[in-house]
Amino acid sequence: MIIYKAKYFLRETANNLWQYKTRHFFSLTIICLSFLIVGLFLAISNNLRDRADDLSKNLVIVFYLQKSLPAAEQDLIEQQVRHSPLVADVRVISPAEASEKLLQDFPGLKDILMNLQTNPFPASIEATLKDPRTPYDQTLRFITEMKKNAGVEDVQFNRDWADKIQSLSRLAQAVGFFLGGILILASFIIISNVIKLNVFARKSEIEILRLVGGTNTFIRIPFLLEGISLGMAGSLLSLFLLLIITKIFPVYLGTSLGALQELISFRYLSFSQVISMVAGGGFVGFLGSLSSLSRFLRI
Amino acid sequence: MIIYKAKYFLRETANNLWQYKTRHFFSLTIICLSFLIVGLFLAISNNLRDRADDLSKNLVIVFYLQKSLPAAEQDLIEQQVRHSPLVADVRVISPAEASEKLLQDFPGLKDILMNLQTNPFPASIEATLKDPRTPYDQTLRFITEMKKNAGVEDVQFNRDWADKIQSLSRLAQAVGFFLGGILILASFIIISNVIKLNVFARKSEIEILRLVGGTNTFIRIPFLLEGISLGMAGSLLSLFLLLIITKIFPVYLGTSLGALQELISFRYLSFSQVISMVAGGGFVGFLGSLSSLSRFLRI
Amino acid sequence: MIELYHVWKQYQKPGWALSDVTITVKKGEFCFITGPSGSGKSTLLKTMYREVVPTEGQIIIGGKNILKIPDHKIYLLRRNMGIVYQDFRLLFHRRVFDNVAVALQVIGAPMKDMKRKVFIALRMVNLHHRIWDYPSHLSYGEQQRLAIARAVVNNPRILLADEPTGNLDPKLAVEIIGLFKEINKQGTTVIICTHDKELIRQFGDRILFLHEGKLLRKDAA
Amino acid sequence: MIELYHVWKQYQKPGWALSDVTITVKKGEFCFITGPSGSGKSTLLKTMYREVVPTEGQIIIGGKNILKIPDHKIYLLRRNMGIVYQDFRLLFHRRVFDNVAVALQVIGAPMKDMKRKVFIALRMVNLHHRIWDYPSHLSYGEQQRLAIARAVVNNPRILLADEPTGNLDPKLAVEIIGLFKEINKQGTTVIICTHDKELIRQFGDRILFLHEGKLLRKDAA
Ligand SMILES: Nc1ncnc2c1ncn2[C@@H]1O[C@H](COP(=O)(O)OP(=O)(O)OP(=O)(O)O)[C@@H](O)[C@H]1O
Ligand SMILES: Nc1ncnc2c1ncn2[C@@H]1O[C@H](COP(=O)(O)OP(=O)(O)OP(=O)(O)O)[C@@H](O)[C@H]1O
Ligand SMILES: [Mg+2]
Ligand SMILES: [Mg+2]
Repeated sequence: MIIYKAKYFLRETANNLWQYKTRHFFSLTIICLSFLIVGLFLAISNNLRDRADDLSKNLVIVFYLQKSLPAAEQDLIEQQVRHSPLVADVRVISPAEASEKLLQDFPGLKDILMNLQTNPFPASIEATLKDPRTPYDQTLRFITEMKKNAGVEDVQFNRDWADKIQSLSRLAQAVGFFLGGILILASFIIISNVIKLNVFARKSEIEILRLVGGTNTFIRIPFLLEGISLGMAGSLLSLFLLLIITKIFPVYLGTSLGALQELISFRYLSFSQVISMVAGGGFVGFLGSLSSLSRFLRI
Repeated sequence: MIIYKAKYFLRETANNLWQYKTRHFFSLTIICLSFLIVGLFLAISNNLRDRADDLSKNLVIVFYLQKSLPAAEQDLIEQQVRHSPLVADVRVISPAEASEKLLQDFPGLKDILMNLQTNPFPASIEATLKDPRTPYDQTLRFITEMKKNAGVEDVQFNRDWADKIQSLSRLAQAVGFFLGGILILASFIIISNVIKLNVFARKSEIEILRLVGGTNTFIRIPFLLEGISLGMAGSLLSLFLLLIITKIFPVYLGTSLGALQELISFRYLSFSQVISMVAGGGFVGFLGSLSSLSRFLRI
Repeated sequence: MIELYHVWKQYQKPGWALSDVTITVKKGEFCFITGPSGSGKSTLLKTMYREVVPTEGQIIIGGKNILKIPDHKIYLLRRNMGIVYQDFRLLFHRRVFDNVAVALQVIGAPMKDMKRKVFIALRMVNLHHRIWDYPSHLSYGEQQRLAIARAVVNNPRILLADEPTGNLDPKLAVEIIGLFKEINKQGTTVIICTHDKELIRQFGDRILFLHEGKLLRKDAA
Repeated sequence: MIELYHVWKQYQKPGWALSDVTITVKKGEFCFITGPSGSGKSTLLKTMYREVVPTEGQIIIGGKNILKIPDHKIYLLRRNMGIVYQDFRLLFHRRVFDNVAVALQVIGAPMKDMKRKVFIALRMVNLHHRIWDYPSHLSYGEQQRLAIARAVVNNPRILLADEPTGNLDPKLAVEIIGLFKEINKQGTTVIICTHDKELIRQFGDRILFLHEGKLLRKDAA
């Protein structure tokens, strides 16, 4: 008996889907679009986070040391920096390296520097922060403490950089939550409404089913299956489109982007993200049809 | 008779809109969302273009002059730069200014520069380009010609900057066209489908109207009015939401954004953009319902 | 007024819903069509207002071959007809008033005129007390009467009624056919499909008998 | 089997569709309800399968007060009933077969069993040759017969029929009521609403006469 019913439900769902194909096609388009945009932002935010991580590797505090500081004291300072819980990596830059770096940035200064008898640059220690999101006051406390050391003559910490990265990731998150939330909600509303429309269109049929003795569950299951298939089909389709876009979009924008190309390079979603998109689609579909059913078919 | 009919059509449209209020609410939500996203991108691209224009003001070519060049020759070069059709503005930077600027960027060099007897910096001429979108080869030709001048020792032109600005505006355009196109199309499909659904739901009514002698036009006009009102209401609503977002979003992100805040500062659309959004909504609605009518009610 | 020449109709192979039907109904005639269920009565009526296009044959109404009228001009034919459908075809989302008024709205009648005419038509079928109610709140027989009111509101030149008394009690049925007879006396051509032998016996000026799509007996008035 | 005690029903103020109706129909009875259009026949029938809940009164069917059954258990009541609706209530997007089979599907009958039963029911009303057609392709009388087939396919213990012969020719009408009589002989309780005096005269074991919602005459079998 259960097998006969299961068969009936599947046949019924397929019938429903086929009969209102125009409506389903249209809703599928919109659901797919919504999920596509969610997927796009997921991909963008993935890439932004990667980029932010890349950038955070350059987030450094530079401690300029006193000129002609004894090597022992220099080591001591280096050790102190290295042991701070905030610091991930430490690099010591000799005066020669510093001079070379300046020359790279300002080739025009070459003559001047060559003419000097001694290297005017101090040695410095570059400390890379572990976490770019470290609160600013913690960093500041660390810097103040280091400054107490007589060997440290000056400290440079580019706060702007840290702020920019932090706010970039916050922005990506905010936009993602905002748009994603709206669009998932939209998909939910769409599915709920499509099912509601189908229920409406089948109002007389449903009434007949009730009148010949159909249970509520019996009447509802095909609609639930319909919602779930819509949601899952929509998200699957959007994943497929996303795949195409991540392959084609960079090619379309081509080399003209130069430096920016790297910033918007699209990488595909991770496996777990793909899985949760599909499952999310099914779940949204399930909830959507459930919500429209509970209102229309009294429980 | 025409007045009676006009009254009838308006009543009929209002009836239709009211009767399927759930369906219309849902479609309105989606149309509004589509137009909202179009509006958002319009606003973003407005702001990006402003920003690009701002940045382009900094797009300069620097001509380093020979040290101790006679003032007359320096003037000659300045005039030559000033007369180029590519150049908008020219600024002469004296050696003293150059030294100051370097000190600002590298305070660590203070001691060194102070210890030097003479100012090691050459004078330079900064030429701001008129149009940041000037093709690179034109700029290059200009530079090559200037280099022939014996008084010009070196030329610096940051190509990256120009490229970045150009590609940024190109990116905004591409994204705008892409998303905007998709979403306007989506709105069109939605309206067309909603009207189709309404036509479907009123199939028996339409049949009855035909059977009692209604003309095609008579049957169609209420549906056309319905589509137009949907489209216009959707775009109007989205403009209102956009207004709220442009006021609230920056406050929400608040001061935490630092330098980036400026980059995403939202300005509202221009008056002509507002008008064309509303008109576009009405037009999309008209086309949407027309397309669904021609298929369902044979002409 | 209404002339059918060798009309054939096939919906699906095999079998013919109408086969070789030739009828002439003169202006002002009062005519019954009868026959068993599925014999083609409704189909015959439908060909007259071109809901159904015959497979073969010609139909001339008021001197015009209605099969030659282009689709977008068909409304001109129907504006001269009042039709009672076997399945009523009411606007279930409109009030009783609007259901009758719609026949006047399509020709752009002024509101005041409309109200008066609608009320008169509803009073004829004894439904005027339900004028602002919805059809779904009417009993089945009341719905049938509403369908009749819509058909007569516009003083049509031709009145076609498909089983207009199937859901009415015998007393009311006689009243309704009496009403049709009344309208007929004012010059309207009336054709009624019915199973009701009693009605045919009482009012039957002319009876057309259909059987499996064929016309069996032609009784002249 | 079916007991109604002081049943009142008001849809809209003023006026009562049913006023103080008390009936007892015993198991195996064959019973007609008649009365003019709008007198409450359909309403009375609807209270019996709880499509309409009476404003006042109690209804006991098979020993159970059906007004006390919770909404989600109502299907148990209806599975024992075969109902022919005045407006047929067919599934117009399903074939004739499915329209009959649906009454078996809801109880999860196996396919093979279903096919046999459906065919038998359709043959009873002489529609078996249209089994794979759609209801919209049927004449109005054929649709009515389809509605009858669905009502009887499940061997119901109670059969309620609202104007089941309104669109059938007299010969077929007699056949259908004969069929109901047949089913009745196998123990099914049958209640039929009709306007047809001829049928009542011919088959009327027991006649209930409604007028403006009130029961006028109670004829015992
Ligand atoms: N849903 C409803 N809402 C309001 N009034 C209703 C509703 N259904 C029926 N009525 C009214 O109740 C009265 C009885 O209706 P009912 O359908 O029971 O009559 P009936 O005897 O079946 O008539 P008929 O022979 O015309 O089918 C009628 O006056 C009808 O207009
Ligand atoms: N749309 C259709 N498609 C296919 N067959 C049809 C269609 N309409 C009617 N038929 C068939 O044509 C034949 C005649 O139908 P019609 O409706 O004219 O009969 P009728 O005389 O009006 O019957 P009734 O008294 O039952 O209303 C019937 O066998 C019917 O099944
Ligand atoms: Mg018929
Ligand atoms: Mg009734």
